[in-house]
Amino acid sequence: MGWLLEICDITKSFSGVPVLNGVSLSLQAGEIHALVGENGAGKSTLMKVVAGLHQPDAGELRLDGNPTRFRSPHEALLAGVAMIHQELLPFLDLTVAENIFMGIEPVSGPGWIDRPALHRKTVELLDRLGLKIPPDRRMRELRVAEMQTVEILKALAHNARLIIMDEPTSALTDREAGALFAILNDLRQRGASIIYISHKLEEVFRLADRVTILRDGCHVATHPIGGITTEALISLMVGRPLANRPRSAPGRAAPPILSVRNLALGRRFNNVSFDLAPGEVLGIAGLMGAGRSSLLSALYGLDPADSGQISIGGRALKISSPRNALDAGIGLVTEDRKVSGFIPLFGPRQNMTLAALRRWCRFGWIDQAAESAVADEQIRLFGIRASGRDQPVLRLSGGNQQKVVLARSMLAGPGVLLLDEPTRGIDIAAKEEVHRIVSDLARNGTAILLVSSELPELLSLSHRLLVMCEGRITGTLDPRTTTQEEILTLAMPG
Amino acid sequence: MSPKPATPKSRTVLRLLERFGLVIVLLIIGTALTLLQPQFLTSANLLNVARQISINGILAVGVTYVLLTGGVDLSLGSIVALTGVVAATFAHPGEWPVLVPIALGILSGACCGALNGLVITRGRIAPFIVTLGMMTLARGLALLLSNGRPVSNLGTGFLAVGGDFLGFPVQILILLAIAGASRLFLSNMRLGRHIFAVGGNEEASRAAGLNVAGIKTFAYTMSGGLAGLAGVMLAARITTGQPNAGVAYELDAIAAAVIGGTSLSGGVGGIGGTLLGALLMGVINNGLDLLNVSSYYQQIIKGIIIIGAVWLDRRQRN
Amino acid sequence: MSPKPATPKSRTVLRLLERFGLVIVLLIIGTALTLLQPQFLTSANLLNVARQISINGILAVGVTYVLLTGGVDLSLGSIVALTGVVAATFAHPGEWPVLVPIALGILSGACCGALNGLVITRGRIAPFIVTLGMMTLARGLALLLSNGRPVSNLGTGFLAVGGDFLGFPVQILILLAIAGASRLFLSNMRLGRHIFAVGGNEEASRAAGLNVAGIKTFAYTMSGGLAGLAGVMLAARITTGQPNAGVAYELDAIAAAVIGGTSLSGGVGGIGGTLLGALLMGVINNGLDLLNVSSYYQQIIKGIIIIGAVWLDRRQRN
Amino acid sequence: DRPGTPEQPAKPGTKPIVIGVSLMNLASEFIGMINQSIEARAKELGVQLIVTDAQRSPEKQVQQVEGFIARKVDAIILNPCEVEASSPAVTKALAAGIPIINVNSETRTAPTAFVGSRDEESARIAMDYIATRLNGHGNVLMMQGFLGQAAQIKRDQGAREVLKSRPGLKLLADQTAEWDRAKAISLMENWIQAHGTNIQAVFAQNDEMGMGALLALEQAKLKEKVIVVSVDAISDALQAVKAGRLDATVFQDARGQGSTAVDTALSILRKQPFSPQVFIPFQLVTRTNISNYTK
Ligand SMILES: Nc1ncnc2c1ncn2[C@@H]1O[C@H](COP(=O)(O)OP(=O)(O)OP(=O)(O)O)[C@@H](O)[C@H]1O
Ligand SMILES: Nc1ncnc2c1ncn2[C@@H]1O[C@H](COP(=O)(O)OP(=O)(O)OP(=O)(O)O)[C@@H](O)[C@H]1O
Ligand SMILES: [Mg+2]
Ligand SMILES: [Mg+2]
Repeated sequence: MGWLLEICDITKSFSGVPVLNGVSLSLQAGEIHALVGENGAGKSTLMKVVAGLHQPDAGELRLDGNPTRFRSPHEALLAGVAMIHQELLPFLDLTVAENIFMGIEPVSGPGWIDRPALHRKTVELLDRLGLKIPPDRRMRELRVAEMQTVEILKALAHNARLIIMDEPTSALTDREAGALFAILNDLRQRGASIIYISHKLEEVFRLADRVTILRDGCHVATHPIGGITTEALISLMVGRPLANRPRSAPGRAAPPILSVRNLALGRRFNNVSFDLAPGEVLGIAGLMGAGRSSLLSALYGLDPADSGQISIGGRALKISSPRNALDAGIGLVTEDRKVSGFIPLFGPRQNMTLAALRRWCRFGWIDQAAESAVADEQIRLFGIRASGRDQPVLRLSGGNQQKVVLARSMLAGPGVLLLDEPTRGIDIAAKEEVHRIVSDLARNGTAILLVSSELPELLSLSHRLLVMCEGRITGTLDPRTTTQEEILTLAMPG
Repeated sequence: MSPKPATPKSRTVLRLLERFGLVIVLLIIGTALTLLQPQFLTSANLLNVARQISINGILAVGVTYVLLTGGVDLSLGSIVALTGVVAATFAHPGEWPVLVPIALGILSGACCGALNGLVITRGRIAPFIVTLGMMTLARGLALLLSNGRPVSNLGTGFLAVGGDFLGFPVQILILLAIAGASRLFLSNMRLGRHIFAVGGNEEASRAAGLNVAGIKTFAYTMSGGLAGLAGVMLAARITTGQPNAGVAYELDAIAAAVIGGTSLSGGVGGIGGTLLGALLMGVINNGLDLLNVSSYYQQIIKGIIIIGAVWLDRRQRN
Repeated sequence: MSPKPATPKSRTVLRLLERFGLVIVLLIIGTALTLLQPQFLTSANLLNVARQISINGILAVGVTYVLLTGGVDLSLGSIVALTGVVAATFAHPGEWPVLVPIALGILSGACCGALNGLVITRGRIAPFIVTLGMMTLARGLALLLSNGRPVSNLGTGFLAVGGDFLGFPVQILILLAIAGASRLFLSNMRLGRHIFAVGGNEEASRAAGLNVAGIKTFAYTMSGGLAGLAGVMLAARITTGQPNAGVAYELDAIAAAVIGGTSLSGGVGGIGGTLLGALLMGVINNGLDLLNVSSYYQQIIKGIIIIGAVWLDRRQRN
Repeated sequence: DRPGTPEQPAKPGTKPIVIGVSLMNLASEFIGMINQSIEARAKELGVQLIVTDAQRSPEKQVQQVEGFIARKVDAIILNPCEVEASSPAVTKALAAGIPIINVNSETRTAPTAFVGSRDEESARIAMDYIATRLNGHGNVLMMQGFLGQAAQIKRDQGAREVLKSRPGLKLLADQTAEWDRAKAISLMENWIQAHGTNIQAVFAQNDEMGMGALLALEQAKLKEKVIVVSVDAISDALQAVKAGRLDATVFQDARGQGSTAVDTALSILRKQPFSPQVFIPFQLVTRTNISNYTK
């Protein structure tokens, strides 16, 4: 049987730095093909070449055996190739329906948008994923996870033969991800092909027919999913087997450093109370929209709470801006790195030192040498793949961007660290690295509040686990003894 | 935003306020003016205000297209002068049918706009620079074509554009027609929505397969074409094609759009707000003249009122 | 971009070109001018050019601060007029020590700028509107303070600002000092770094604990203060405080910055480029005068050259 | 229904006369002087004024006159921005039956009365002075006002008439400095580079530019060799003539124009005889007669 898509010997470099070295890959019709590799391996770049966003320096694409070259995403879409990008690309001030059908709006008469049809088709699509987002809500009012589902619907709306999904579930909880997988299976049944990029290996094993591994811009191997184990996959990605991380030690009994009482903000969360001790990792589980992100940004002063008390080390504080929080020793890694995480044109160096720049200054004058030394050390510590400490973070791969943001929060040296989906989009080796860093920080006395949609991560890192549902804390669990079922029962509304 | 949920009714009122904050501001200013000088609320004066805002209104509608894509157009004032001269050259009595100068005026404006758009998109040069260049260039052309002198002696058919029709100034009718059509276009046509998309997120537009360069060029062409129309209207109103007309008109036009809620970074705004913005500026000008405020103080007060109005509006929307 | 990696040496040259594309453009234009009119390359003429760009240069450096934060300042020209009038009022011979008018001029400019910044950040109003309001307001104040008349009869100490020092025009020395200090400040001081951060991503800057409102206000204050300095320099150069001076100077200043690579959307650019931009504009003006190009054509050519220069520059950087 | 205010000498019970004034540009010193004399004369005569500033925009000027018509003023004094473009203002006022007096400059449509001077004449006087000083032979530079404005066009016209009749005078270059002193300095600096010692005289179409040319020439130490003449007789220029720096300026009687305009308006309203065209002549001001113009 013929190939739907053949990627032959693609080479691509950015300003002289090679990113892809003769990568080849073939795809059958009706197959889900997983693409895995470390952060910066070149997965997104390869897929952008396929989708017409980048032009390859050398090599060719064959669609149905015919050499093709997409000069723009438009041409790719016309040929039935759609891509969901790793970085969300929402039109924030347009409605959900307009976002989904951008460029392919149903029209009646010349160019006149058929609003009823648009609404109907959007509802149909939303129903397929079991979502209840109003089609005429503006994207700006959605949360990151909802935006990500809208991105997925965009690709579905194009009825594409080949859908490329670049980490579509990085912000989704298991429930939404489950609904997505059902759709993907359905699409496969109907003969569509899917290239699926993910750092969540269990998804890969659950979903894919075959898997291709990229490392340093080179094709390493392609295997049928039945012919490879998780460990083998990891060592192909990383180039070495991963050491097993010891389970974190339980938190010490110490007076709480952070105490929260009856905190409330509008309809986002209310009556939230908990204590956090130095050296403790407190996990928060919940479904999409449970109010976890809102809680963290309130604690950090980005979106201050309406009522309730926050005290640090026994002293009540009013936190109305991130500056207050930082001065009180609270740090935050935000959920949406592109919007509120980094300065796109700053390099890793300038981004990492931004929150605590004072430390490398004398009389307001930056000690560039000291700053660079710190930056290089962090780049090494986090294994950030960048052409230098001043390469604009915008041009780093998604996972490396996340590491930069993490490094910045750590450099501010907070006593309380709030982490909102800290391992979103980072590869398995780096994830292990982040987990190690979190444990180390806790061991050294930092109090950590961890929000994550990955239950295994929460279960293995936390000393205590809160569950939130519809803005309220519905339970406190011991991660060593609890089960996923117990957590889900508390997290489900009703 | 209060934590306690508002009753449905008061929420409707709040939403109206939010959408039409500027209407409230206008009503406040209007009431104050009427109390201070009853002359303000006469039909003759209100018609005056309408007449006075029509040219700025047309320019503001045009520049709204460009602002929505995230661009800017500084060449409007010079295009007004150039197209006025072009139109006037063909509007001498008995030479050409009246539609010829009107069409040529609009067309030459659209050409300038299209050129702006092409250079911006092909050359990847900041709209500020390109339209600033066009500002100088079009002014030079206007002077060259007219040899630096006003082009006068225009036919009555052409001058009718500046006159009345059934007791209504023609200019207002033109403004209303253009604004109405633009509103429908921007909110209901595909191309209209794509303009918002490009301004909202250019990268995403490209990824969604939109022809970003084409859409931008279209917006600049509209802006230039409407400036051409404004040039024709101005020439008819001042009965001459004046090569030095329209200086700094672009600032007023952009101000009207921005006061009306259109964002300079693109993707947000619309024609309704732009019209309200133009109206607000017209009312302030008219009111200060009516109140006989001396020229120097007028400028000071005008600056403060405009900032204050926008502040009130944004506060209301919160 | 060629796929084969360049040799280290040619890469260095390429990088220089990339960073200094405008230098090449300047060299091309300079060579062309020298061939057409050898007078261009005399030290007397080059000093002229330097003198002529100094005021625009100072304004452009000031507005670069604001542009880097992602804002814009339209009030510069009016602030130049206002501060010129203020300084001139205190610069009559024998009344005050010469530092008084200079300090008052700079201070009043800084106040206008600070007011801009406060209203923009506290009121959350678009910089375009606020500085447009300040443009009208400051102009009105300038006219009011001077009663619409130039303030003349200035002391020789004050006029020395417009003169020479050891054969070098004082204005150029001021420009170089200001530009040098600003360059160091922006690239080496914490606050300078923060200005880039705020313009690069305001939300992320807030999340990193920066005092965004304070940083922006600082930028507007710098811009206003430097406009005040420019006002003082202009008053000294034209030997009078003119309430109607400086019209549209802001456009030239912004143009210089943008030609020099500073982005209107913030976070990108710098003083070096801004100076080159101002120099390019000065050279074009000077060259066209030297070549005796007639007024109408000057405008047309100027528009084309500016667009062309930016296009060449951007192409070289690719 | 306007209550008469006590200080007005008008007979009790009668409405005071209201005159609408639309000025071309109050930011200009010269127009400011006209305005002051209008206001002073109106106060003497107990006339109410509504003063508006068109800020150089003929469109605004038409709007202001429309406003006056809507407010039913008794008479209008118009200081037109443009010959042609401000004409609709005159037409509209006449159509509404309101007398309109043009002050300082003309419009194509004839108003009820005109008080002012002919701009061409000022340039002619200035150029004639240059010709005389140079004995009819030499190189002249001309600084133009804002291109396309009535005053620029007419002063250009007047200057060129003289140049045509004096073939010995050669126009080396002409260029706009937009009425602006700073622009004039830069332009003169560039001209000095281009033409050097070939320059014998500079005619600037207003005093601001004349002062600019003067400053640049003085800085280049060339003033001794070049004659500079300009128009308007603003106070800076008069001072410069007095000090022997500026060779000559051309005086236009702002005060005479303003007060005569008010007088004419009252004559019309009182149905007294008036002259429909009052020309107030320009006068050349040099060092010899400067004492007549400075107090
Ligand atoms: N536009 C660009 N300019 C310069 N370098 C780039 C650009 N885009 C990507 N790169 C570089 O190419 C390399 C591969 O990036 P890519 O985004 O393809 O990685 P990835 O495999 O998708 O990683 P991740 O899992 O983190 O998303 C990275 O080192 C990145 O810095
Ligand atoms: N800016 C906002 N204005 C009003 N309501 C909001 C806003 N942001 C979030 N909400 C609402 O608050 C609730 C909690 O949202 P939040 O983003 O905190 O959830 P979450 O648990 O972090 O979800 P996720 O796992 O997707 O991050 C949701 O019902 C959401 O609709
Ligand atoms: Mg990627
Ligand atoms: Mg969240």
